[in-house]
Amino acid sequence: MSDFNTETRTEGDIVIIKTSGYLNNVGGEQVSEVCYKEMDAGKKLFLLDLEDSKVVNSIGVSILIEIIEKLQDVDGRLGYYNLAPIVEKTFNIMGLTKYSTVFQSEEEALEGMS
Amino acid sequence: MSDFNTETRTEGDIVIIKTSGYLNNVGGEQVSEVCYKEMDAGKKLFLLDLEDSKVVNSIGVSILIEIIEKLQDVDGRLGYYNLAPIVEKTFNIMGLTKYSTVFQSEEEALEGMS
Amino acid sequence: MSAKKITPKVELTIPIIPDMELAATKTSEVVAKHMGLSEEKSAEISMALIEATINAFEHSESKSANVEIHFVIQGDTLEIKVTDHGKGFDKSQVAIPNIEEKLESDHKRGWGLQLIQELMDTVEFASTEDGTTVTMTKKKI
Amino acid sequence: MSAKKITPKVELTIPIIPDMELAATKTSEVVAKHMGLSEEKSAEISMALIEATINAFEHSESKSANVEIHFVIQGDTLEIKVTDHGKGFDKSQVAIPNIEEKLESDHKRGWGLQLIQELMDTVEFASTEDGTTVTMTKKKI
Ligand SMILES: Nc1ncnc2c1ncn2[C@@H]1O[C@H](COP(=O)(O)OP(=O)(O)O)[C@@H](O)[C@H]1O
Ligand SMILES: Nc1ncnc2c1ncn2[C@@H]1O[C@H](COP(=O)(O)OP(=O)(O)O)[C@@H](O)[C@H]1O
Repeated sequence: MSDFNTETRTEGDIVIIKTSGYLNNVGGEQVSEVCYKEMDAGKKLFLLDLEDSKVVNSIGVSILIEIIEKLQDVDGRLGYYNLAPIVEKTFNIMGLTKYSTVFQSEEEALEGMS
Repeated sequence: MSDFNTETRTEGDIVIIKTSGYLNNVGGEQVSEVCYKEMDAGKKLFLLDLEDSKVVNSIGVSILIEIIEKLQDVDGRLGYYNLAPIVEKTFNIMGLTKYSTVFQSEEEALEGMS
Repeated sequence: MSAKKITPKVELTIPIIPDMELAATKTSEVVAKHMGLSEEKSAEISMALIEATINAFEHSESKSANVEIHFVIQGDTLEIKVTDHGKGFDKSQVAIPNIEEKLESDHKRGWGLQLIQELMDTVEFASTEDGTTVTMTKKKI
Repeated sequence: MSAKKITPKVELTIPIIPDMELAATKTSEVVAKHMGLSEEKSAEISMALIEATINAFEHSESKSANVEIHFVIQGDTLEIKVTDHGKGFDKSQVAIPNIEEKLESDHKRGWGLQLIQELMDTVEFASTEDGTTVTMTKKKI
């Protein structure tokens, strides 16, 4: 069974969180914990690499909406790359793509965020 | 769904076949086809990299016994590496490990085969 | 392993165990592949099935704690029924979510039914105080 | 998603569709994880379940074409029953395979029952002309 995990690194001002596993309530909370800790340390730009999270549920994705809201308060931004097509479609249906950005590659993401 | 695939390369005299997907009857037959073609071309030393085949069934593994038999006729040898623990256990129970070799890494395998 | 020419029936009865919905999606993937559905459609079915299953787990307050999932292949159409024996609900009372409201509200959730409806070709809800059945279909073409 | 204190029941009815056994193993993985079984034991259960399921698919010659798989969690023990409604067989007539013979024979197969027995803690076969049930158990410790 794939347990949920995150790996965090920074590129300049951008915090990149690579997730692996099912992005459900448990996974979403892990991601938000990492984000809020980094925000407390002053970070405002976040990228999620979702290559190894090809399965999500709406509870997990709802937690990303919370992250977007918190980032709006500090003029921060959230972006994503390496999304499975169904994950991108889910983000579209839920409207996340209006308030955060799906990039097609890490390169494009790093460019687009800075 | 993970469809079965093979990628073949050679290192000196050794043919390395990297499989991916479920090693069942269909997968086993794909592996044996590759082996028999290479044997027709004179090759006698074969290594299977099973890193991306963590699930097997006894029908797929039976086909490896056939490959071992054909290799015995030409004084050839079969080895494996990157086995999931359950795959190694299955090879042990079925006795394949008496007539073919499980290596712990590619390096060890290339050394052990030549 | 030659398949016989009988309408294949797939039935799961699953308890409320974390990640159990992933056993259901593995089943739908195998069935979708067998029917020759595209990977895109198969992924849409899986996502809708996850949402219907976790709703049944979470909201039904079922005493039996079991959820039934039936797959029926009807020609080129896959029909999936997700049934719980819980308290039921009135779908017309559920608000349609939108991101602008959610960004201001403390209640970020409430997306499952919307996703199911967007991802499947047809969706029907039958709910009484004895439980709920969600019937959803996806066509091959 | 709080689990209720009822003995969880997991039941699958699956048709003969290629790779359908993988839906069964996904289910056993979720159940094994829930019980706290090690990954090693979970993988052993999955392998045994694959073998029992493909036997039911392949040898039962069942008219109904459906195989039933029941999982019961009995304390620290997982019990799995695989039932087909096929022609049955006499286990005592099945030869125990060995590699030396297989290397000389044209019949390389015949390893499934042996694997099931080696990988599980207990295995029982109940077979009549109305079908076969394989009951296998694995203990947590
Ligand atoms: N199977 C069900 N049984 C009872 N109520 C349900 C069921 N499915 C959905 N509901 C109700 O519909 C609401 C909306 O569900 P949904 O859109 O999936 O979002 P969420 O599950 O995040 O609340 C739930 O909060 C619940 O009140
Ligand atoms: N569910 C079953 N129904 C009827 N016969 C079975 C069943 N399971 C096993 N058998 C018989 O036992 C034999 C040995 O099975 P097994 O050890 O799994 O090897 P294989 O499936 O490769 O033949 C089969 O060839 C078949 O004759």
